[in-house]
Amino acid sequence: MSLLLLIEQILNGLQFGVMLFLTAAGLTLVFGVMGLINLAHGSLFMIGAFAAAATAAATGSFLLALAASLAAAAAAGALVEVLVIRRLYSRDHLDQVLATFALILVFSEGTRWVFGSFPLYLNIPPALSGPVTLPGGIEYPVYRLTIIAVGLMIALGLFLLISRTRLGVQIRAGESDREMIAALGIDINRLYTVVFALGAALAGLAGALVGAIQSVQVGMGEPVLILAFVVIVIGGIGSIKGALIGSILVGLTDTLGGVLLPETFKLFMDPASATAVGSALASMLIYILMAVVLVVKPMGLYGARA
Amino acid sequence: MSLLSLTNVSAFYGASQALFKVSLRVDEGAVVALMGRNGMGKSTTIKTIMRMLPAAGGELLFDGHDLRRLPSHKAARLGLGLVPEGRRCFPNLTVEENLTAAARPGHWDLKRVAQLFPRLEERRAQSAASLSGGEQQMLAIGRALMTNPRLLILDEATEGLAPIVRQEIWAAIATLKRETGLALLVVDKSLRELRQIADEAVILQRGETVWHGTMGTLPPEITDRYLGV
Amino acid sequence: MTDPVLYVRNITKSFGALKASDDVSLDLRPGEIHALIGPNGAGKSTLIQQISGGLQPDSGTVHFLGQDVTALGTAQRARMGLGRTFQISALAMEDTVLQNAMLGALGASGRPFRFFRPVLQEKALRQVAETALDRVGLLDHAAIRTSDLSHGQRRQLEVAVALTLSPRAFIMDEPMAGLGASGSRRLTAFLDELRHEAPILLVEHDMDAVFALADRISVLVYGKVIATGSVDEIRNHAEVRRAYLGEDA
Amino acid sequence: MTRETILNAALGLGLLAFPLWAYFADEPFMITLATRVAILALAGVGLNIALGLGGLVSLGHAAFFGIGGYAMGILASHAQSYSPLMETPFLIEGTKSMPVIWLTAIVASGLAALVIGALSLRTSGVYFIMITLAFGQMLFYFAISWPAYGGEDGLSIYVRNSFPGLNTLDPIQFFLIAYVLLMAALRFSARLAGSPFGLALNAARQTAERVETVGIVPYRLRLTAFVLSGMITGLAGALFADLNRFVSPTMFSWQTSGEIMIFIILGGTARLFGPVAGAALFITLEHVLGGLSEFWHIYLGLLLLVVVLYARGGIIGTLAGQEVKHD
Amino acid sequence: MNKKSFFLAATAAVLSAGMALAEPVKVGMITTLSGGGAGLGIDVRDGFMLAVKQSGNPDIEVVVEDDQRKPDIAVQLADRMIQSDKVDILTGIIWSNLAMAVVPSVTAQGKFYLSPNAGPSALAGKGCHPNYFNVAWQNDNLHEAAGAYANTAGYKNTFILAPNYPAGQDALAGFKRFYEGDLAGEVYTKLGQKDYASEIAQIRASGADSVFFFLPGGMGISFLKQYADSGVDLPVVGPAFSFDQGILQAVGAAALGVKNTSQWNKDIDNPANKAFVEAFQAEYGRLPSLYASQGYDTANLILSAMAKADVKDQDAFRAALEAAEFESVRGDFKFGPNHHPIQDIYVREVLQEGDVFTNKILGVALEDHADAYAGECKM
Repeated sequence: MSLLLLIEQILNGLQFGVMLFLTAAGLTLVFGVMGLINLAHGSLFMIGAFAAAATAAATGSFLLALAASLAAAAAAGALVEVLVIRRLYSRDHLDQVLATFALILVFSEGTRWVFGSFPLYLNIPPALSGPVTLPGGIEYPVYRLTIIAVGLMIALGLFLLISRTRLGVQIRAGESDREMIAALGIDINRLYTVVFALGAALAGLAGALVGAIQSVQVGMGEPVLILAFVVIVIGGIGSIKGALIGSILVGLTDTLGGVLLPETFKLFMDPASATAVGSALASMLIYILMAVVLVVKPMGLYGARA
Repeated sequence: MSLLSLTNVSAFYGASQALFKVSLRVDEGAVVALMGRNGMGKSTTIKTIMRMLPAAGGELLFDGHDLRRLPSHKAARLGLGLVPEGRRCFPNLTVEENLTAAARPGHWDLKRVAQLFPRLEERRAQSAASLSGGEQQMLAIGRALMTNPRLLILDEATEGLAPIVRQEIWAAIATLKRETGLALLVVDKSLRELRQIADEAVILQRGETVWHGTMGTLPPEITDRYLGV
Repeated sequence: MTDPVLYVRNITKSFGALKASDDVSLDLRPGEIHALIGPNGAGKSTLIQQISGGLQPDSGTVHFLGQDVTALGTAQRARMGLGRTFQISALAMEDTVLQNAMLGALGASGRPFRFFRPVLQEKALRQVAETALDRVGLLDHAAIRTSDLSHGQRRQLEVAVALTLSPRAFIMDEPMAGLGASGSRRLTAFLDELRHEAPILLVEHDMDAVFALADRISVLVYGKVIATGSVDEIRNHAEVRRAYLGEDA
Repeated sequence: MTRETILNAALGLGLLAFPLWAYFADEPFMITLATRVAILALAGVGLNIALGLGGLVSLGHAAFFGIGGYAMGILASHAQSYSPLMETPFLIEGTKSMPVIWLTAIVASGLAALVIGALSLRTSGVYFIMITLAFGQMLFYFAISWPAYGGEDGLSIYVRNSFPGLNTLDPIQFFLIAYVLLMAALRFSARLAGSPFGLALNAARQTAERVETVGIVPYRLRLTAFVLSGMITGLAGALFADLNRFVSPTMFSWQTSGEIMIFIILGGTARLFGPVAGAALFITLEHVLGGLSEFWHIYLGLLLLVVVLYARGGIIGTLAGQEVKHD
Repeated sequence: MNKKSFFLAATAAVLSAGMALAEPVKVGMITTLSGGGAGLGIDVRDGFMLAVKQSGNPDIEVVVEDDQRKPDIAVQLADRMIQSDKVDILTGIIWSNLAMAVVPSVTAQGKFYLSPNAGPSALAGKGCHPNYFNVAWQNDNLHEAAGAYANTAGYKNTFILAPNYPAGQDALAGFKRFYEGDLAGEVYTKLGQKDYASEIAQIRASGADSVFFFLPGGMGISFLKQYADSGVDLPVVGPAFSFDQGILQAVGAAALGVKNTSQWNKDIDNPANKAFVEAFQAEYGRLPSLYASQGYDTANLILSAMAKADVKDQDAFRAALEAAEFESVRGDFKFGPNHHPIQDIYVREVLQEGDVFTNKILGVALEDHADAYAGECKM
């Protein structure tokens, strides 16, 4: 394989990782701050994509579509937090798993009820479509570069929000000692709703961004959800930094594994079975990565607590 | 009217009763010492006041408001500032972040806290986890002051500190009393220091108020019986 | 003088910058109650953890029954005969009092991997458990769910579970904490007897109990043992008084 | 007798009476439905040993369910095509005999549980949930892309496997096999909870520190529980494959793990008959709601929410009171 | 149990002599109506029900149930329909893996199964059965046609990709069976994969002159969008699945100009098809899809057999099905010896008509094409 192709694949892995980060960031925030396992996080991703597709169809504006994805997912997140999630913080993980699993059913079929059973159309805006030639002669889609940039900007923004703003300070304080932050006069319930809505909005935005280059359809959230869980567990639950590094690790492993493993097997097998075995192994690779990370570091790479 | 008044307050940890009949009053601008040996209910009393633990019975009033009906953050916003036992600084936050996390506008701001504890100013960008015990204690006090409370509650603020650091903390508490007229509820074991600073004392024994009165009238036999080695 | 049952030599343990144990040496001799006192945060719990096996010291050794047990885990030390009670009751709250005591007996029997025979029908285990409950005065409560016990009764059950192990040494972490006056008195009397079965390393805040029971007292401040001696020696030790009352007296 | 004992008896008898009624009323499908309940409940009984008794929240039990299913599928497909499974170093033939298949399923899933458990139990809490999920997903993707046994298409076994002396093609006889195995597993599970091992495991869930200080290593207790749990779920997998005469990678999917867990929570975590009550309710809902609307998942979701939020302790907890049985 | 049964009113005018003899026929339709793949099942159902409605035949009753795309649910529903609803014929399954789970047990229980979509090779070859009929295609057919078309188009170095599962492996095998050029690359993707950046990079680097892919459902949408955006402008060929009516609107302009193979299109010029396309639009307010046409043909096949024989007389009914004397919307339609279609397979091109993306036929890729497995079928 040529060096250029390898670099392009690394870019692809990076882009995939950045996308994962957007979904995983909200999940790890909710997980870290509130100790909640939210299986319905993938549904918020789907809601973002559907809101964007519907808005783009109605207005033709991609920017409005992105805004709609943020708003719809944040609103859905806040609503669900107040109605359901709030009652689950004090419960054990089992109850949380069941309740948020139930929410997946409601969200998925509710979306199908509203939007029908056929995939929706959402495409890249003309300004961002097509490839651009990078130094070294790599042709790379502008939109994917944009995703990498937007994703890294959001990562930076999130990092600044968490590290520099008062809200971020309160979130981190609540993470380490929620009783104490309440005793200092902070309304922890409101803080939690805000955090949940923020996480939902990020997932919704990820859904819209991804929806433009993938299919917008019911059930699109679940595979992403599982990947996001893999990411935050590898990174260490509650750590934004861990989520970023975990995302990029998973993105690179998945992309490069899918390319390199079959190639490697071709060295000592016939091409057809090398492709089959290599791809089979590649599809298991990120789970193997996660298991290895956890066996070596039971709290993930940057995890502080279970 | 008292700023804070507890009348026959009882409280439970799960099924076991920790407070039986605790009564105490703190008037505007007064310094009250809450004393007793370990495990007698001092910290439990503080937790009950701060709504971190539900009160099972009795009356709990702050500035005329019934605290029993309020969640913790609303109680705090009435003007209760807590310096908890074990300090409980947010270890993952810097000194400045600890101070600003829950700050409310008023007399106390970063500048005034820095005047009170110059050492915090030197360490404002350091993480709280890296501070020494004494510095963490100063931070916990500064953090509570930043909420601009009407009553500051200090729970074991000198516990486990080196003598010289204790002196610093006591000096700061004395400054608070002298210069701001802030009401204080102080839990501590150090009788000598309390004698110098407190106006009144309340002594707890197994979850009950067994003695209260002005500090000057606290007789030695009481201190030996309830507090001494 | 006979050899100590348990001793630690030069134990050091740091958490970051904090030295929780600073070159601590301590021994427990046959038949004695050795009290360990000190202000909150002095490093008592950390020391206890290192003795019972929950924490590994950074340096120094722990010896039990003449053997270096520093590298052994909690379960191995327990099987050798180190009985321990916890500061905050660590009991199976959903289970009955008897089941908790049976757990100790089961551990002592060394055969927990049996899957069919109802454990409550095992006469030998049951007898060990009931004897221990009887000794702490809880036999009447054997069928009660542990979460329904009062705080004081839970403390008694803690001691009973330790008894089922027929230990060669006890480590008791604040057994009096939260007990009422009469409870304290009863437990004090009980421990006074118990020392003849196995020596007790007693961590306690209740000074009445400590002074009534201890043959020797060690005072821990900032992870260091600042004094070891008899009750009177400690009572009049200037540094100890300062640490406790903050008085110069 | 406690209320829970009465309720358990009613559930056990009801699960037997319903298909018998269906048999006389000539409603063979109702028998199939009851068989499904019995088998899925069996999978739940397996998971409940790890989850209820041991406090090990495994979101990867589909791994064992699937291994059981493939044990059946692989053995039966080789028997069907008269091609041996393996010729060197020694000959292994396929088989259509249920007892042999069950034994294989139990052993294979037990071994898998030993490996997965040994690695997963190094973690705890949420990390444990996720690492078990990861192992389940590994097997899922492996099964999908492993061409030898059908990949995603799965394996069809045209005729149900045989049990000496019975006609397994007769729905009621096959139901009885599943029912007897379920009752045996419940009996085993009840005995286990009262055994020395059960006492120690149960205590390790509540206070691991205490268990260690009486000289028992919690890790070994948990690993043993995880293996036993995997074995029973594996057996259920073999039966489930036989019920459908078909096995596919869906048996390995995380949704399968989730559903088995839902049976338990719905019925009441750590309740002996919880999985039975949960599986029965879930299958009934699926059957009844499925006919009402194309969007019946919404109703199912809302109903599950109500159960979690308002009926704590599941069905058995709600009907029999919060007290967990001790005997 | 019959909540979703459709009882159709009798209209005396259409009663033929044959029907008067026949007993009512009960059809069980198991198809995917919820979750991600629901669009396909809904189309099959709608096409099927349209034909039933048009026939006005009171003797056909249809029970429809949702399999949720889960094999075990499908098996359970099949058991229920046979055991409780006592259906005579089953149909409706979309996915090969569900068909593999259901069909053998249905035929083993002496019922007819008519596949309106899935056609796994195992059921066409060794696993064929007298009571199993496939009204759509054998899975390889459209891929074979794509291979044949690639030759016609003069492609010499094609890059091929499909998901790593049996239907994907069959697809690549089917393509290669007819394709005569070289392969620039052969890639198996993960099932359910949504990001194809890596594969597209490989395509770009491979020096291929064309691309063949089989990526059903959302995978195809994702691939096409990303491919169109990548700047790789090699010609693309694929089976109809990623370019059909239901999915095309979601792909949008990215699919324009793509050649795809299909046994049906809405512009096939015969009266039955014209009537079908018009009636479907009138009834449901959307253009019919490939799947709808297959559902429609399946129903008409059953209706044609009902007119000739009693379903309880299995041999007669089977012979009536084999004869396939109905007006297929694809024109000529007949069954081969293994009960799979022998039919023309066309090449279509995606184009835009007003706001709507759709296909038009370019020509025939394979004429009277049968599948490769018929020889293995012994019945």
